[in-house]
Amino acid sequence: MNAIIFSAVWGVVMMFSGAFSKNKSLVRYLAIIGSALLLLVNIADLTSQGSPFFQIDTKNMLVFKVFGLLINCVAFGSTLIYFLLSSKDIEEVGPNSGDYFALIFFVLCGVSITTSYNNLLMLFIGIEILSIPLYILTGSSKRNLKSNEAALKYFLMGAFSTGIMLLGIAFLYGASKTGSFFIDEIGIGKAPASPLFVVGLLLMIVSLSFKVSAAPFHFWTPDVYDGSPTVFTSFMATVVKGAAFVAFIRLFADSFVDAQPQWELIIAIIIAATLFIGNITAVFQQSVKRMLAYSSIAQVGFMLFAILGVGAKTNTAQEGIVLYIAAYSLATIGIFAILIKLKDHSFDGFNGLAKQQPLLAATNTVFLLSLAGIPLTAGFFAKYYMLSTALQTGKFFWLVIFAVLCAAVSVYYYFRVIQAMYFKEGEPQQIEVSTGFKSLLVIVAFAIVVLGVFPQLLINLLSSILYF
Amino acid sequence: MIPVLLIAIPLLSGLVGFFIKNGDNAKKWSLFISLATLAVSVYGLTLDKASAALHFEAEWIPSLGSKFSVALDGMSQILSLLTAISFPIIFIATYNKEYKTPGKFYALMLLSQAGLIGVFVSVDALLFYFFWELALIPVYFLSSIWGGEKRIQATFKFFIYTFVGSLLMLVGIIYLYAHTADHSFSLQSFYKLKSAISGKDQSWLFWLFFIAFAIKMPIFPFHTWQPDTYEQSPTAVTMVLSGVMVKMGLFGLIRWLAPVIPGGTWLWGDTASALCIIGMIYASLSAIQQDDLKRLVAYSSIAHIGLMCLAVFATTETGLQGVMIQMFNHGINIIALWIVVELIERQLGTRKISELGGLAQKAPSLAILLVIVSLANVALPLTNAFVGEFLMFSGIYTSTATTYNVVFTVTAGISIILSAVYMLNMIQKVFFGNTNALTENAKDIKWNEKAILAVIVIMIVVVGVFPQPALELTKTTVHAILEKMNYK
Amino acid sequence: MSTTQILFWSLSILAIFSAIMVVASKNPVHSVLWLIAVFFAISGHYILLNAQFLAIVNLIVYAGAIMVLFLFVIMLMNLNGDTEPQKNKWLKIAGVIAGGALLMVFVAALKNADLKNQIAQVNGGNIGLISNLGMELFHEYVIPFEISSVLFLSAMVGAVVIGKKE
Amino acid sequence: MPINYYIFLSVALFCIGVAGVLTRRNAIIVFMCVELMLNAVNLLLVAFSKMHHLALAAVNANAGMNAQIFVFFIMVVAAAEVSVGLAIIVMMYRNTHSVDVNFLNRLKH
Amino acid sequence: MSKLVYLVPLFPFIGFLLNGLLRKKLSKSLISIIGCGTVLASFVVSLLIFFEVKDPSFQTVVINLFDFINVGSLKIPFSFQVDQLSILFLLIITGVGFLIHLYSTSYMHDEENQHFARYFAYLNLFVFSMLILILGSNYVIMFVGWEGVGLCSYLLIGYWFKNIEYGNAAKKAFIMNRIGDLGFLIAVFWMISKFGSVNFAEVFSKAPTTSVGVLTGITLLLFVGATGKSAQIPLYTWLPDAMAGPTPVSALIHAATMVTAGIYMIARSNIMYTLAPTTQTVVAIVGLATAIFAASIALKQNDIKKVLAYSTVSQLGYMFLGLGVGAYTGAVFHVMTHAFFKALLFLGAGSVIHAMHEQDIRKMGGLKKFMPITHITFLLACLAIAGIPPFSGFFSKDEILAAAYEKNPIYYVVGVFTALMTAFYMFRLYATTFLGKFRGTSDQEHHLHESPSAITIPLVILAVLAVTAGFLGIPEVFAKDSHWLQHFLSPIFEASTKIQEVHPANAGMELTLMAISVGVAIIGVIYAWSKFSKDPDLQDASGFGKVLANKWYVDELYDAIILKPLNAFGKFLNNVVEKNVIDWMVNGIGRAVQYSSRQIRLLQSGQVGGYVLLMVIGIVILFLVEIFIKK
Repeated sequence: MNAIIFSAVWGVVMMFSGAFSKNKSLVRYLAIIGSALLLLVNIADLTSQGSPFFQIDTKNMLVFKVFGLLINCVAFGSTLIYFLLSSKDIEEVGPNSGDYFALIFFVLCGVSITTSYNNLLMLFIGIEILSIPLYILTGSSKRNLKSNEAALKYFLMGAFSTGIMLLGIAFLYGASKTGSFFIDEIGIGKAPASPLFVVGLLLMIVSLSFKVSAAPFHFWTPDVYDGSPTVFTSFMATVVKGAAFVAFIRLFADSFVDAQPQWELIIAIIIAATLFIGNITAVFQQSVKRMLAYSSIAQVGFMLFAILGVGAKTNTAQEGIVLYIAAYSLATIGIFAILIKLKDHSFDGFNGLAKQQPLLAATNTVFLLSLAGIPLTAGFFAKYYMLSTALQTGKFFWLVIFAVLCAAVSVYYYFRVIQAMYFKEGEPQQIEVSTGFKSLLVIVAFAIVVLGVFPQLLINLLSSILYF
Repeated sequence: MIPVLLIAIPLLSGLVGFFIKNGDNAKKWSLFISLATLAVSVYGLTLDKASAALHFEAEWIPSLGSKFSVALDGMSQILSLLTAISFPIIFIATYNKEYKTPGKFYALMLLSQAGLIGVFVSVDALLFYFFWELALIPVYFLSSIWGGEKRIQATFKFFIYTFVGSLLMLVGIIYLYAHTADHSFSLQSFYKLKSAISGKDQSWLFWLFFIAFAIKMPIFPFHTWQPDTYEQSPTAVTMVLSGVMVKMGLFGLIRWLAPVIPGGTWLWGDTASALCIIGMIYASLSAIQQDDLKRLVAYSSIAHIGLMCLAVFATTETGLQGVMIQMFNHGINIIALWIVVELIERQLGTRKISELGGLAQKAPSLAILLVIVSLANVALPLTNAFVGEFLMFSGIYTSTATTYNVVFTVTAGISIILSAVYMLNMIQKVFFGNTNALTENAKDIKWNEKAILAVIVIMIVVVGVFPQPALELTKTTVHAILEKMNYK
Repeated sequence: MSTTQILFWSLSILAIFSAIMVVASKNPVHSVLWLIAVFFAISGHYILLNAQFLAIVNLIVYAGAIMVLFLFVIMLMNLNGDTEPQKNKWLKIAGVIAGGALLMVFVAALKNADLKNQIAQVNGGNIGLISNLGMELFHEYVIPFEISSVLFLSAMVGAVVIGKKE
Repeated sequence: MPINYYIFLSVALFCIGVAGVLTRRNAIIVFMCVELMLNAVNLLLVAFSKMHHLALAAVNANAGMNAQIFVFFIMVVAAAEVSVGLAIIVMMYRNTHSVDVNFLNRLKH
Repeated sequence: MSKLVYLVPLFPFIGFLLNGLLRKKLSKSLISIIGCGTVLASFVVSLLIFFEVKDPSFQTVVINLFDFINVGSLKIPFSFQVDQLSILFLLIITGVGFLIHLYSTSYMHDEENQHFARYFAYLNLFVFSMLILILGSNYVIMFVGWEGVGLCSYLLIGYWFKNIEYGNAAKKAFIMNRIGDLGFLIAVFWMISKFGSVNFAEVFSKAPTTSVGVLTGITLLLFVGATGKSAQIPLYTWLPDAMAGPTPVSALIHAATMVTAGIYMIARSNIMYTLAPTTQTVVAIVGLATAIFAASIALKQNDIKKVLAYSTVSQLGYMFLGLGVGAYTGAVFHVMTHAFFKALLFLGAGSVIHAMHEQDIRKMGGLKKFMPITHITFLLACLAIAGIPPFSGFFSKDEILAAAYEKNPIYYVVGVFTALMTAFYMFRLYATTFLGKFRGTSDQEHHLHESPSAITIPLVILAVLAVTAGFLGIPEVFAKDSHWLQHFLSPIFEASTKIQEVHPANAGMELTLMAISVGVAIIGVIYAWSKFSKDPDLQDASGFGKVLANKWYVDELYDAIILKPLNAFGKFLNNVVEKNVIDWMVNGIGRAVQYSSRQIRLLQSGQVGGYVLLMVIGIVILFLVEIFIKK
């Protein structure tokens, strides 16, 4: 609860700071402080175990379990790093930097709701709070037609998917025995599923797939990621996606786990389609930004394995998804931070970067390797967990093989960037980066490597908290 | 502690190496480090097999049941010795070559050495997988940065190829892990699995692993990355690739596939063997056609590796012993061949056989050393390769694991003849005959090159005449593996 | 056929017809008007279901506020004529077919539902009355109610960010 | 009324909305069709609410009320969405003098 | 003394190392001393051992040097075996080898210093390998020497490496040998799997209890090895080409020693052959066929060394005939006599070549007066090979022919016909070279002279041996128990003779046969003498002669049916299969990914309507899956 309240309040603070202070860096520092505080209060929530600062009877609408709070930590931590790396670039999007920060904090509020909802109503509101500021952020570069286009597309399709989600919720409600929206009551247990339930389930899958951009409901992603100001793409592709994913997995783990036979094939098909489309389409992209959009789709394909694994006795699915989101977010934020600094967002823009900015190139390489799931990076363990989860179900072996083949394809496009940086000669670009920026990148890269070599550090943390 | 040192010395000093700007210092540093590693490795040989210093285990990822667990048994010792010997040889042989950003070059070389040794000593599947990739990535960068004209495509093909393989292997490893009784990645737990896995599962598990290893070795038809990569990589890297790295595939086959999934191995042994044999003949015939020295050696390597793989599937003691010793021999011999190729290319700027000729007049020492190395390559008696090939063939012939043992021996034997054809062709066209405009001004090799080749030649002959110590070294390993392979 | 049934059917037909007209009208203004008709029909259904509060809110919020906003925007943009360029005919047909297919699969999925004895109570029950709903809303649903404020805040900020002249 | 009727009515309205989204190019109309979909859902929810109320009233006098509250929230959210949506549409109109959803077509492939 | 047998190969090996490593530092005389001295030392040691072995009470001695390969139950020691057979070969090799070394010091004197050293190093290495082959007490050590001599043969044929043709000849020799070696190796593997051992003692003791089928297989495979090394059909073509090497090399390797390795090996394994009659028949027929075939080719050759080469092939065929009919002693006997007279012939030819710098006999003639010693020794050798009594060839050849008659009279008839041809072509060679008028250039005539003593001394010694060696095996017909060699070798062939008693023909029959063969040989000699001594036919051969002159076009045949198709197949693999199939498929996956990438991204049409449409279709499909496919 701390996080929800704090983020909403801080959003208002940012709103006013933007309105009253002409000093842009003040706003920026406020935002950074805010995100740091947000992380702190969330950790306080996490460690205090049920005795948050604010004693509010949520009427069971929100339940703060460690899993959700952990994801919050990941999200807020990512946001902090994101602010540290890219907050200057946020300012440059438009004149209303305070508002942008405010919107981001509102999004974070939505994030904390989607990670702890216990009622479909809260899921709905959480997702909306998550989405509506994003429509704005997508369109925040007002003179930029691409940004306009992205915002419009995002908005229309988002609204459409909201409709689908609501229909799904309605059917689930209709199917529930007690007429309830609480997620522990809408499940049908092991009972045979009624058609109403099945329809509701499918519609929920569709709409949540849309939110996490799983194929074939991913179409908005490339365009929106591409059209948005790059700095917001970074945020959307990481924090928001992670939150949406958590909403997805929580719903399935808490409500539908017993009905797994009803949906596992559907999820498997979605995974296959997502992996296929995400990876294959990324191959031909000329713009790194757009490639990353497709790659984020591909990554979702892997994350979805966690959903398949919710039925397994062990908690690898949850453990894995935290690790995955952390690894993925760190790497993606890092890459975007570097990408923003480049004028040219095509692959050629990276040519010869290793000569000019060896440090940027090296850290970028670590990020890319992590995304590709190469061992010694956190990304490897992320993927490892997902594969492991899927294999533990004992089914869908074909899907696992397919996934690793797709992972091999992913190497193709990630390594194109590495090739450009290291093996090709390029025009020297004027890239100005501060030492702070560099050192932060190094820290992030180092964290990825450390997690890749000693995942136990994080796993210990996870397991000590998750299985209290 | 020895295995840890073997990994840690090159790993840490490799990381240090990134910061050495001066090329000469980098060279000296890496040469020193590689010699230190060699010393440790040799020291390990002198220890008793049961010695505690040869084993090390530490917690790594307890929640996954994975430990940092490394050990040196006979096979690991012989292969880590090969790795430890190869690197100083490579560094000395290419000492006169200048690289751009040498610090990084040598640092990456040392990293790949660490990865290779790690592969050979780890007895934990996850750790094994880690080192498997750690060995690959530096090599990818080495080849792509310092390689030939078409390096980017060629090495990328190589990378993707091997990456696909290793991912498939990863799936297999996870699957096995999920079925272990104690949820552990340790080799011992894997060994206990065989009855827990149904025949059907063993069947496809076999292919998951085998494809990974087959790509690395490489086995027909997964070999097409190899000639291109060898051709495009800087020769020092090619030496690593062909001398040591291909052994990773064989090693994996012997340690992680055959004894762990004996049912699958038994079921598909004949099919895999057939692939090996096709590959041997195929590669030998292709080698005859090559005009580029590097490609010729590359194809010859495919043929030789095919034989080793074939011998593994024979499941006989002689065969497996042959493979053990031959892994070492092949590494030494092929590195020597590469050194010769490198010397020729550096001096004359070409690797085209058709452009060379008459070098024996200008570089008699080189010619003599090359002839000896080539003879080892065609497994002439009293060279090291003869021992290996003799044992392997004998093992294949006496194999009871297959009913086609005679057919296998005879068809594989044809490659012995063909190997003589292409090696002699090469010797003749490059060294004999009259000089031409290009080779007119060739000079004989420098003392360090001569010395290093001489060292190799001495190793070739010594192992060829006194193979018994090496065979003793791997004896217990071979017994243990055979016992697990013949599970019935 | 009881009065309820007659009402139900006529309201349903009105709703569907108006809905089709929303989609089919060339003139955006007509679409808006037809949509308002749909809302009225739906409000009628609400009343039939004795959900009086929602019926009124539907009319006030939707038909009253939101639709006026739409109309306002349309007028502002001067789109009241038939300004929509001809969309690709095939795409249109595909759209209709896809919509129909969606309906078909819904029906297919639901047709086996054993809902014979599941009756929606009409003309009775007082859960839809404002007093009861109010109690519930500010009792059980106070959290979402409060949190909706964040939604509105962000929508407001958003509208400002988007709408503000630079 | 049997709940089936309401289900099919709502689904039909929903699908008409979907068809509208698919066939129209005017962004505002598209958006209106989305609103139509939402209303179909609202109707369904209310119907279900009354269904559950009838079935469970004996146990819980307030059974089914939650769905009506839900509908209320949907309206609230829809209102917020409309404000943002229309703002975006207006912004686009200001830049391109068009509300055709296909007019802006730079982001593709 | 026999314990010191390891010294025998050790000396030449030391010589090899010294000459090889110090080739730039040593003077020619020092090189000669090292080269010859080491072989002489070996000869002396062999001789000492011989006197020990000669003792009737001598038992076979096996000296274990060290464990070569010891894997599981397979134990292969590096060990030497001293017995009658091996010591006989030791003497021949070191003895003839020493003479040829001596000869070489003069013959090769014009070479550059380091190449001179290289030559002697190779020659010493050859002697070393040959000694290993002979001494090895198991098939693997034998194989070590077996391949070693092949290697030396390769090195020496290609000694003048600037000449590509020579290089090709060397390569051909090595590869042909390798083909045979594969057969040998497989036989060894078969032995390992059947007997669990490759030691002679164990193999031979287990052989009688083994099925005939297995023995037939093993012996046939061993024989394949022998056809490669001893130049029998179908692997004989390398030997004539091997004449590219220096002539002393031809004498040593390609006439006297290495090519007889096959004979040695079969003689060594006699028990297995005796137990496998099918193989024996095959050996006999192949030997006979080779004998007559090679002889027919020799009729029309004009290169002095080529004639001798084909004659060698033909004589080797004789030896195999002997082995095939169970006359092991005869075969070994012929090896010995052949070593003497064929080495002599080659050295004589070398002497001629040394003087003439020419190898075509059509450009020689009348050398008798210029080179008397060469002439006389050459004539003696010709008489010996032609089988004129009492020269050595007569005895050994006759022993084989007699045994062949016992086995099958047809063998005898063909053998005698071959003898006729042998006599004819040898005297054609002799007459064309030494008789008549000199046909060379005046410049050549001017320089003609008898060779120096380093060349003539070996000639004379060998001539003495060629003339007298036959008396080591005087047939029973002439004197009871006079066949010393048979007596000496009897322990080796004891087991075989027990099984396959060679029935001595009755004395009258045997004398008749001898008379026939001698008569035929004399006819051949006289006919050749009369035809070529005055006015030899110098025209290029035509008609059938042309076929013979072109060696029955066998090389061309091999080229057409083996080499060309193999090469074409290799090209096909390399250019078509590799590029257009495998690589195409691998790259095809990449291309398919790229292609589908290009196609699939078109789904991303950029139009919201399209996206929603696809989403709806997706929903519909998922529903259909859920409704119809699941369950």
